[in-house]
Amino acid sequence: MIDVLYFAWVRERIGLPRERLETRATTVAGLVEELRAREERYAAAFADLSALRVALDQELSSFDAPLAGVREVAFFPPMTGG
Amino acid sequence: MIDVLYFAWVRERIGLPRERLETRATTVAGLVEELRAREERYAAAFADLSALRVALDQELSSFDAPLAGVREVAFFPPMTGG
Amino acid sequence: MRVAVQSGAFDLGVEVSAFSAAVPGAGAVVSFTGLVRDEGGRLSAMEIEHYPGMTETAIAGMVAEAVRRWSLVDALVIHRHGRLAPGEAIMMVATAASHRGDAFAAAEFLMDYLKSRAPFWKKEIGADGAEWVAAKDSDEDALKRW
Amino acid sequence: MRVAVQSGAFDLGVEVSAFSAAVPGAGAVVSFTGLVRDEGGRLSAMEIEHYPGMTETAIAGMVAEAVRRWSLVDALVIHRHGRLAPGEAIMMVATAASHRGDAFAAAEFLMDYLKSRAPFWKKEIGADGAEWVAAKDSDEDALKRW
Repeated sequence: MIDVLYFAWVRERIGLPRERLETRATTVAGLVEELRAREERYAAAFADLSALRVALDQELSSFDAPLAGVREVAFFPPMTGG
Repeated sequence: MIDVLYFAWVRERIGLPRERLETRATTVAGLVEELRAREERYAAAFADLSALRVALDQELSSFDAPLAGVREVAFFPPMTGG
Repeated sequence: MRVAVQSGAFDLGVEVSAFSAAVPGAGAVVSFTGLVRDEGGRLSAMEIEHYPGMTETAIAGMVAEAVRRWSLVDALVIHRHGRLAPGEAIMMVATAASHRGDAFAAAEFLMDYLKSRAPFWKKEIGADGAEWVAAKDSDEDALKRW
Repeated sequence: MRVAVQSGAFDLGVEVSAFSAAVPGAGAVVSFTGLVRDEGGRLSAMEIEHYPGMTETAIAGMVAEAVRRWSLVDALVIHRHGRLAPGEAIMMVATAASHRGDAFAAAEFLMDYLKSRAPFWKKEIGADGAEWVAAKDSDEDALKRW
Protein backbone atom coordinates (compact mmCIF):
# COMPACT_ATOMS: atom_id res chain seq x y z
CA MET A 1 0.00 0.00 0.00
CA ILE A 2 1.17 3.47 -0.88
CA ASP A 3 -0.15 6.96 -0.10
CA VAL A 4 -0.63 9.09 -3.21
CA LEU A 5 -1.08 12.85 -2.80
CA TYR A 6 -2.22 15.40 -5.35
CA PHE A 7 -1.79 19.17 -5.17
CA ALA A 8 -3.03 22.26 -6.99
CA TRP A 9 -4.66 21.56 -10.37
CA VAL A 10 -3.68 17.88 -10.24
CA ARG A 11 -5.81 17.60 -7.08
CA GLU A 12 -8.64 19.50 -8.73
CA ARG A 13 -8.58 17.41 -11.90
CA ILE A 14 -8.51 14.10 -10.04
CA GLY A 15 -11.01 15.37 -7.51
CA LEU A 16 -9.31 14.31 -4.29
CA PRO A 17 -6.28 15.36 -2.27
CA ARG A 18 -4.97 11.90 -1.41
CA GLU A 19 -5.72 8.22 -1.60
CA ARG A 20 -4.23 4.95 -0.46
CA LEU A 21 -3.48 2.54 -3.28
CA GLU A 22 -2.30 -0.99 -3.96
CA THR A 23 0.24 -0.91 -6.78
CA ARG A 24 2.35 -3.41 -8.69
CA ALA A 25 4.43 -0.66 -10.25
CA THR A 26 8.16 -0.62 -9.53
CA THR A 27 8.77 2.95 -10.73
CA VAL A 28 6.90 6.25 -10.59
CA ALA A 29 6.30 5.99 -14.33
CA GLY A 30 4.73 2.57 -13.78
CA LEU A 31 2.43 4.01 -11.12
CA VAL A 32 1.43 6.82 -13.49
CA GLU A 33 0.52 4.21 -16.15
CA GLU A 34 -1.71 2.39 -13.65
CA LEU A 35 -3.39 5.66 -12.64
CA ARG A 36 -3.94 6.77 -16.24
CA ALA A 37 -5.66 3.45 -16.96
CA ARG A 38 -8.10 3.85 -14.07
CA GLU A 39 -10.34 6.68 -15.16
CA GLU A 40 -10.56 9.58 -17.55
CA ARG A 41 -9.89 12.17 -14.81
CA TYR A 42 -6.57 10.47 -14.06
CA ALA A 43 -5.70 10.29 -17.75
CA ALA A 44 -6.45 14.02 -17.97
CA ALA A 45 -4.33 14.87 -14.93
CA PHE A 46 -1.37 12.84 -16.18
CA ALA A 47 -1.67 13.73 -19.87
CA ASP A 48 1.56 15.73 -19.95
CA LEU A 49 4.26 14.59 -17.55
CA SER A 50 6.50 17.52 -18.48
CA ALA A 51 3.95 19.73 -16.69
CA LEU A 52 4.22 17.62 -13.52
CA ARG A 53 6.63 17.12 -10.67
CA VAL A 54 6.85 14.22 -8.27
CA ALA A 55 8.04 13.87 -4.69
CA LEU A 56 8.84 10.56 -3.01
CA ASP A 57 8.52 10.60 0.78
CA GLN A 58 8.53 14.40 0.60
CA GLU A 59 11.65 14.74 -1.51
CA LEU A 60 11.65 15.91 -5.11
CA SER A 61 12.34 12.99 -7.41
CA SER A 62 11.85 11.92 -11.02
CA PHE A 63 9.44 9.75 -12.95
CA ASP A 64 12.00 7.01 -13.55
CA ALA A 65 12.75 6.64 -9.83
CA PRO A 66 12.07 3.22 -8.22
CA LEU A 67 9.15 2.90 -5.80
CA ALA A 68 10.72 0.25 -3.57
CA GLY A 69 10.37 1.28 0.07
CA VAL A 70 8.48 4.46 -0.76
CA ARG A 71 5.47 5.18 1.45
CA GLU A 72 4.25 8.51 0.07
CA VAL A 73 4.16 9.71 -3.55
CA ALA A 74 3.00 13.23 -4.38
CA PHE A 75 2.14 14.64 -7.81
CA PHE A 76 1.89 18.35 -8.45
CA PRO A 77 2.60 21.10 -10.99
CA PRO A 78 5.86 23.12 -10.87
CA MET A 79 5.98 25.00 -7.61
CA THR A 80 5.17 28.70 -7.36
CA GLY A 81 6.29 29.77 -3.92
CA GLY A 82 7.95 32.93 -2.73
CA MET B 1 37.75 83.93 -3.15
CA ILE B 2 36.98 80.26 -2.84
CA ASP B 3 35.71 78.10 0.02
CA VAL B 4 37.91 75.11 0.71
CA LEU B 5 36.53 72.28 2.84
CA TYR B 6 38.38 69.38 4.45
CA PHE B 7 36.87 66.15 5.76
CA ALA B 8 37.95 63.15 7.84
CA TRP B 9 41.73 62.79 8.23
CA VAL B 10 42.38 65.62 5.78
CA ARG B 11 40.50 67.90 8.17
CA GLU B 12 42.39 66.48 11.15
CA ARG B 13 45.79 66.84 9.49
CA ILE B 14 45.19 70.41 8.38
CA GLY B 15 43.49 71.24 11.64
CA LEU B 16 40.41 73.00 10.38
CA PRO B 17 37.19 72.05 8.60
CA ARG B 18 37.05 74.92 6.12
CA GLU B 19 38.65 78.16 5.12
CA ARG B 20 38.15 80.94 2.60
CA LEU B 21 41.10 81.52 0.29
CA GLU B 22 42.34 83.79 -2.43
CA THR B 23 43.84 81.66 -5.19
CA ARG B 24 45.52 82.23 -8.53
CA ALA B 25 45.24 78.56 -9.46
CA THR B 26 43.26 77.69 -12.56
CA THR B 27 42.93 73.97 -11.77
CA VAL B 28 42.45 71.83 -8.66
CA ALA B 29 46.04 70.59 -9.04
CA GLY B 30 47.23 74.22 -9.05
CA LEU B 31 45.29 74.92 -5.86
CA VAL B 32 46.84 71.83 -4.25
CA GLU B 33 50.31 73.15 -5.16
CA GLU B 34 49.54 76.48 -3.50
CA LEU B 35 48.25 74.73 -0.37
CA ARG B 36 51.25 72.40 -0.16
CA ALA B 37 53.54 75.41 -0.28
CA ARG B 38 51.79 77.13 2.65
CA GLU B 39 52.70 74.97 5.62
CA GLU B 40 53.94 71.57 6.60
CA ARG B 41 50.49 70.36 7.72
CA TYR B 42 49.13 71.06 4.23
CA ALA B 43 52.09 69.33 2.60
CA ALA B 44 51.38 66.32 4.86
CA ALA B 45 47.67 66.26 4.04
CA PHE B 46 48.30 66.50 0.29
CA ALA B 47 51.37 64.23 0.17
CA ASP B 48 49.61 61.48 -1.78
CA LEU B 49 46.89 62.64 -4.14
CA SER B 50 45.95 59.05 -4.99
CA ALA B 51 44.62 58.79 -1.40
CA LEU B 52 42.43 61.86 -1.90
CA ARG B 53 39.21 62.77 -3.65
CA VAL B 54 37.95 66.20 -4.60
CA ALA B 55 34.50 67.69 -5.06
CA LEU B 56 33.80 70.96 -6.86
CA ASP B 57 30.60 72.68 -5.78
CA GLN B 58 29.54 69.40 -4.15
CA GLU B 59 30.12 67.21 -7.15
CA LEU B 60 32.89 64.64 -7.39
CA SER B 61 35.55 65.86 -9.77
CA SER B 62 39.23 65.32 -10.56
CA PHE B 63 42.51 67.06 -9.82
CA ASP B 64 42.93 68.28 -13.40
CA ALA B 65 39.53 69.97 -13.44
CA PRO B 66 39.44 73.77 -14.01
CA LEU B 67 38.52 76.05 -11.08
CA ALA B 68 36.82 78.75 -13.15
CA GLY B 69 33.45 79.58 -11.64
CA VAL B 70 33.86 77.15 -8.75
CA ARG B 71 32.81 78.49 -5.35
CA GLU B 72 33.43 75.48 -3.11
CA VAL B 73 36.25 72.90 -3.27
CA ALA B 74 36.28 69.95 -0.88
CA PHE B 75 39.15 67.55 -0.23
CA PHE B 76 38.64 64.22 1.51
CA PRO B 77 39.73 60.58 1.56
CA PRO B 78 37.80 57.90 -0.37
CA MET B 79 34.30 57.70 1.04
CA THR B 80 33.21 54.96 3.41
CA GLY B 81 29.45 55.21 3.62
CA GLY B 82 26.82 52.52 3.80
CA MET C 1 17.84 30.02 11.99
CA ARG C 2 14.05 29.98 12.00
CA VAL C 3 11.58 28.63 9.44
CA ALA C 4 7.86 29.26 9.91
CA VAL C 5 5.09 28.02 7.60
CA GLN C 6 1.81 29.43 8.76
CA SER C 7 -1.65 30.57 7.68
CA GLY C 8 -1.69 33.58 10.00
CA ALA C 9 -0.37 37.00 9.09
CA PHE C 10 3.00 38.16 10.35
CA ASP C 11 4.11 41.69 11.17
CA LEU C 12 6.95 42.52 8.82
CA GLY C 13 8.22 45.45 10.88
CA VAL C 14 8.23 43.47 14.11
CA GLU C 15 9.99 40.52 12.46
CA VAL C 16 12.69 42.60 10.76
CA SER C 17 13.23 44.59 13.93
CA ALA C 18 13.52 41.53 16.18
CA PHE C 19 15.76 39.75 13.65
CA SER C 20 18.21 42.62 13.31
CA ALA C 21 18.30 43.17 17.09
CA ALA C 22 19.36 39.56 17.67
CA VAL C 23 22.39 39.31 15.40
CA PRO C 24 25.33 40.51 17.51
CA GLY C 25 28.39 41.15 15.44
CA ALA C 26 26.52 41.28 12.14
CA GLY C 27 27.09 44.35 9.98
CA ALA C 28 24.50 43.66 7.27
CA VAL C 29 20.87 42.61 7.36
CA VAL C 30 18.86 42.02 4.18
CA SER C 31 15.14 41.36 4.10
CA PHE C 32 12.88 40.39 1.24
CA THR C 33 9.10 40.50 1.43
CA GLY C 34 6.70 39.19 -1.18
CA LEU C 35 3.36 40.97 -1.33
CA VAL C 36 0.14 39.98 -3.08
CA ARG C 37 -0.07 42.29 -6.11
CA ASP C 38 -3.50 43.61 -6.95
CA GLU C 39 -2.78 43.35 -10.68
CA GLY C 40 -4.48 46.66 -11.35
CA GLY C 41 -7.55 45.69 -9.34
CA ARG C 42 -8.14 42.43 -11.24
CA LEU C 43 -7.13 40.28 -8.26
CA SER C 44 -9.47 39.88 -5.32
CA ALA C 45 -7.49 37.24 -3.43
CA MET C 46 -4.64 34.77 -3.65
CA GLU C 47 -4.93 31.22 -2.37
CA ILE C 48 -1.74 29.44 -1.48
CA GLU C 49 -1.74 25.67 -1.21
CA HIS C 50 1.20 23.83 0.28
CA TYR C 51 2.43 20.35 1.11
CA PRO C 52 2.51 20.15 4.93
CA GLY C 53 5.63 18.42 6.15
CA MET C 54 7.56 18.63 2.90
CA THR C 55 7.35 22.43 2.92
CA GLU C 56 9.17 22.81 6.24
CA THR C 57 11.77 20.19 5.32
CA ALA C 58 12.42 21.71 1.90
CA ILE C 59 12.86 25.23 3.30
CA ALA C 60 15.08 24.03 6.14
CA GLY C 61 17.24 22.33 3.50
CA MET C 62 17.55 25.59 1.54
CA VAL C 63 18.53 27.50 4.67
CA ALA C 64 21.14 24.86 5.53
CA GLU C 65 22.54 25.12 2.00
CA ALA C 66 22.70 28.94 2.29
CA VAL C 67 24.59 28.57 5.57
CA ARG C 68 27.04 26.21 3.85
CA ARG C 69 27.63 28.63 0.97
CA TRP C 70 27.82 31.97 2.73
CA SER C 71 29.08 33.29 6.02
CA LEU C 72 25.77 33.99 7.77
CA VAL C 73 25.11 35.07 11.34
CA ASP C 74 21.41 34.17 11.04
CA ALA C 75 18.59 33.55 8.58
CA LEU C 76 14.81 33.61 8.81
CA VAL C 77 12.06 32.40 6.47
CA ILE C 78 8.34 32.93 7.07
CA HIS C 79 5.89 31.73 4.41
CA ARG C 80 2.13 31.88 4.61
CA HIS C 81 -0.49 29.59 3.06
CA GLY C 82 -4.24 29.93 2.74
CA ARG C 83 -6.24 32.89 1.47
CA LEU C 84 -4.54 36.31 1.26
CA ALA C 85 -5.85 39.69 0.17
CA PRO C 86 -4.01 42.07 -2.22
CA GLY C 87 -1.33 44.00 -0.36
CA GLU C 88 -0.83 41.30 2.27
CA ALA C 89 2.64 39.91 2.86
CA ILE C 90 2.95 36.37 1.47
CA MET C 91 6.35 35.62 2.87
CA MET C 92 9.63 37.07 4.02
CA VAL C 93 13.27 36.13 4.12
CA ALA C 94 15.89 37.82 6.28
CA THR C 95 19.63 37.21 6.34
CA ALA C 96 22.36 38.64 8.54
CA ALA C 97 26.09 38.55 7.84
CA SER C 98 29.26 40.47 8.61
CA HIS C 99 29.33 41.88 5.10
CA ARG C 100 26.64 42.91 2.65
CA GLY C 101 27.72 40.58 -0.16
CA ASP C 102 26.94 37.46 1.86
CA ALA C 103 23.63 38.82 3.16
CA PHE C 104 22.41 39.82 -0.31
CA ALA C 105 23.56 36.62 -2.03
CA ALA C 106 22.00 34.36 0.59
CA ALA C 107 18.68 36.26 0.48
CA GLU C 108 18.54 36.04 -3.33
CA PHE C 109 19.51 32.37 -3.26
CA LEU C 110 16.75 31.60 -0.75
CA MET C 111 14.21 33.53 -2.82
CA ASP C 112 15.16 31.75 -6.03
CA TYR C 113 14.84 28.35 -4.35
CA LEU C 114 11.62 29.22 -2.53
CA LYS C 115 10.08 30.27 -5.86
CA SER C 116 10.71 26.97 -7.63
CA ARG C 117 11.61 24.32 -5.06
CA ALA C 118 9.38 24.88 -2.05
CA PRO C 119 6.03 23.08 -2.45
CA PHE C 120 3.66 26.03 -2.63
CA TRP C 121 1.12 26.66 -5.37
CA LYS C 122 -0.55 29.99 -5.89
CA LYS C 123 -4.04 30.49 -7.25
CA GLU C 124 -5.24 33.91 -8.26
CA ILE C 125 -8.89 34.63 -7.50
CA GLY C 126 -10.27 37.38 -9.71
CA ALA C 127 -13.56 38.80 -10.88
CA ASP C 128 -13.44 36.54 -13.93
CA GLY C 129 -12.61 33.31 -12.11
CA ALA C 130 -9.70 31.56 -10.47
CA GLU C 131 -6.45 30.51 -12.10
CA TRP C 132 -3.36 28.65 -10.93
CA VAL C 133 -0.25 30.74 -11.33
CA ALA C 134 2.04 29.14 -13.92
CA ALA C 135 5.68 28.64 -13.06
CA LYS C 136 7.90 30.96 -15.07
CA ASP C 137 10.85 29.81 -17.14
CA SER C 138 12.72 32.83 -15.79
CA ASP C 139 12.32 31.49 -12.24
CA GLU C 140 13.69 28.10 -13.24
CA ASP C 141 16.55 29.82 -15.08
CA ALA C 142 17.32 31.88 -11.97
CA LEU C 143 18.43 28.69 -10.20
CA LYS C 144 21.23 28.16 -12.69
CA ARG C 145 23.30 31.01 -11.34
CA TRP C 146 23.86 29.30 -8.00
CA MET D 1 11.24 58.31 -3.05
CA ARG D 2 12.62 59.55 0.25
CA VAL D 3 16.19 60.36 1.28
CA ALA D 4 16.96 61.23 4.91
CA VAL D 5 20.39 62.13 6.29
CA GLN D 6 20.12 62.50 10.03
CA SER D 7 21.97 62.17 13.32
CA GLY D 8 19.02 60.67 15.16
CA ALA D 9 18.25 56.97 15.33
CA PHE D 10 15.54 55.48 13.14
CA ASP D 11 13.29 52.53 13.90
CA LEU D 12 14.04 49.89 11.28
CA GLY D 13 10.84 47.93 11.89
CA VAL D 14 8.64 51.00 11.68
CA GLU D 15 10.38 52.20 8.52
CA VAL D 16 10.21 48.84 6.70
CA SER D 17 6.61 48.39 7.76
CA ALA D 18 5.52 51.87 6.63
CA PHE D 19 7.47 51.55 3.38
CA SER D 20 5.94 48.20 2.41
CA ALA D 21 2.43 49.37 3.36
CA ALA D 22 2.68 52.32 0.98
CA VAL D 23 3.63 50.57 -2.26
CA PRO D 24 0.32 49.57 -3.87
CA GLY D 25 0.82 47.14 -6.70
CA ALA D 26 4.34 46.16 -5.68
CA GLY D 27 5.06 42.47 -5.27
CA ALA D 28 8.58 42.67 -3.88
CA VAL D 29 10.17 44.75 -1.15
CA VAL D 30 13.88 44.48 -0.32
CA SER D 31 15.52 46.18 2.63
CA PHE D 32 19.16 46.45 3.59
CA THR D 33 20.35 47.65 6.97
CA GLY D 34 23.93 48.38 7.94
CA LEU D 35 24.72 47.87 11.63
CA VAL D 36 27.74 48.96 13.65
CA ARG D 37 29.74 45.75 14.20
CA ASP D 38 31.31 45.35 17.61
CA GLU D 39 34.41 43.71 16.08
CA GLY D 40 34.55 41.19 18.89
CA GLY D 41 34.22 43.87 21.57
CA ARG D 42 37.14 45.95 20.26
CA LEU D 43 34.87 48.74 19.05
CA SER D 44 33.26 51.12 21.54
CA ALA D 45 31.71 53.53 19.04
CA MET D 46 31.64 54.61 15.43
CA GLU D 47 31.75 58.25 14.39
CA ILE D 48 30.38 59.12 11.01
CA GLU D 49 31.34 62.41 9.40
CA HIS D 50 29.54 63.68 6.33
CA TYR D 51 29.45 66.59 3.91
CA PRO D 52 26.14 68.38 4.55
CA GLY D 53 24.50 69.37 1.32
CA MET D 54 26.55 67.17 -0.97
CA THR D 55 25.40 64.05 0.90
CA GLU D 56 21.72 64.62 0.16
CA THR D 57 22.39 65.59 -3.46
CA ALA D 58 24.66 62.61 -4.08
CA ILE D 59 22.17 60.12 -2.62
CA ALA D 60 19.24 61.67 -4.50
CA GLY D 61 21.30 61.25 -7.68
CA MET D 62 21.86 57.55 -6.92
CA VAL D 63 18.17 57.01 -6.29
CA ALA D 64 17.30 58.78 -9.56
CA GLU D 65 19.80 56.57 -11.39
CA ALA D 66 18.26 53.44 -9.81
CA VAL D 67 14.82 54.58 -10.94
CA ARG D 68 16.17 55.02 -14.48
CA ARG D 69 17.71 51.55 -14.53
CA TRP D 70 15.04 49.46 -12.87
CA SER D 71 11.28 49.40 -12.69
CA LEU D 72 10.75 50.63 -9.13
CA VAL D 73 7.55 51.49 -7.34
CA ASP D 74 9.44 53.28 -4.56
CA ALA D 75 12.82 53.63 -2.87
CA LEU D 76 13.98 54.88 0.51
CA VAL D 77 17.43 55.73 1.89
CA ILE D 78 18.10 56.73 5.50
CA HIS D 79 21.71 57.36 6.57
CA ARG D 80 22.86 58.52 9.97
CA HIS D 81 25.89 60.58 10.93
CA GLY D 82 27.45 61.36 14.29
CA ARG D 83 28.35 58.94 17.05
CA LEU D 84 26.84 55.45 17.02
CA ALA D 85 27.20 52.52 19.42
CA PRO D 86 27.85 48.89 18.37
CA GLY D 87 24.64 47.23 17.25
CA GLU D 88 23.02 50.50 16.18
CA ALA D 89 21.66 50.84 12.65
CA ILE D 90 23.89 53.11 10.55
CA MET D 91 21.65 53.27 7.53
CA MET D 92 18.98 51.52 5.54
CA VAL D 93 17.85 51.18 1.97
CA ALA D 94 14.46 49.88 0.87
CA THR D 95 13.24 49.24 -2.65
CA ALA D 96 9.86 48.14 -3.96
CA ALA D 97 9.12 46.72 -7.40
CA SER D 98 6.69 44.44 -9.16
CA HIS D 99 9.27 41.69 -9.33
CA ARG D 100 12.09 40.61 -7.04
CA GLY D 101 14.87 40.99 -9.60
CA ASP D 102 14.38 44.75 -9.87
CA ALA D 103 14.03 45.22 -6.11
CA PHE D 104 17.20 43.24 -5.33
CA ALA D 105 19.30 44.80 -8.09
CA ALA D 106 18.30 48.34 -7.17
CA ALA D 107 19.01 47.76 -3.47
CA GLU D 108 22.46 46.33 -4.22
CA PHE D 109 23.21 49.12 -6.67
CA LEU D 110 22.27 51.75 -4.08
CA MET D 111 24.40 50.02 -1.43
CA ASP D 112 27.43 49.81 -3.72
CA TYR D 113 27.15 53.49 -4.57
CA LEU D 114 26.45 54.60 -0.99
CA LYS D 115 29.60 52.75 0.11
CA SER D 116 31.96 54.53 -2.24
CA ARG D 117 30.23 57.61 -3.66
CA ALA D 118 28.23 59.16 -0.84
CA PRO D 119 30.39 61.59 1.20
CA PHE D 120 30.48 59.77 4.53
CA TRP D 121 33.61 58.84 6.46
CA LYS D 122 33.63 56.34 9.29
CA LYS D 123 35.94 56.44 12.26
CA GLU D 124 36.18 53.50 14.61
CA ILE D 125 36.61 54.39 18.26
CA GLY D 126 38.19 51.53 20.22
CA ALA D 127 39.98 50.87 23.48
CA ASP D 128 43.32 51.38 21.73
CA GLY D 129 42.44 54.63 19.98
CA ALA D 130 40.49 55.90 17.01
CA GLU D 131 41.05 55.06 13.37
CA TRP D 132 39.48 56.15 10.11
CA VAL D 133 38.03 53.22 8.21
CA ALA D 134 39.96 52.71 4.97
CA ALA D 135 38.01 52.35 1.74
CA LYS D 136 38.23 48.81 0.40
CA ASP D 137 39.32 47.94 -3.12
CA SER D 138 36.50 45.39 -3.15
CA ASP D 139 33.97 48.22 -2.64
CA GLU D 140 35.43 50.18 -5.53
CA ASP D 141 35.42 47.02 -7.65
CA ALA D 142 31.77 46.40 -6.77
CA LEU D 143 30.83 49.51 -8.78
CA LYS D 144 32.15 47.98 -11.99
CA ARG D 145 29.30 45.51 -12.26
CA TRP D 146 26.73 48.25 -12.83
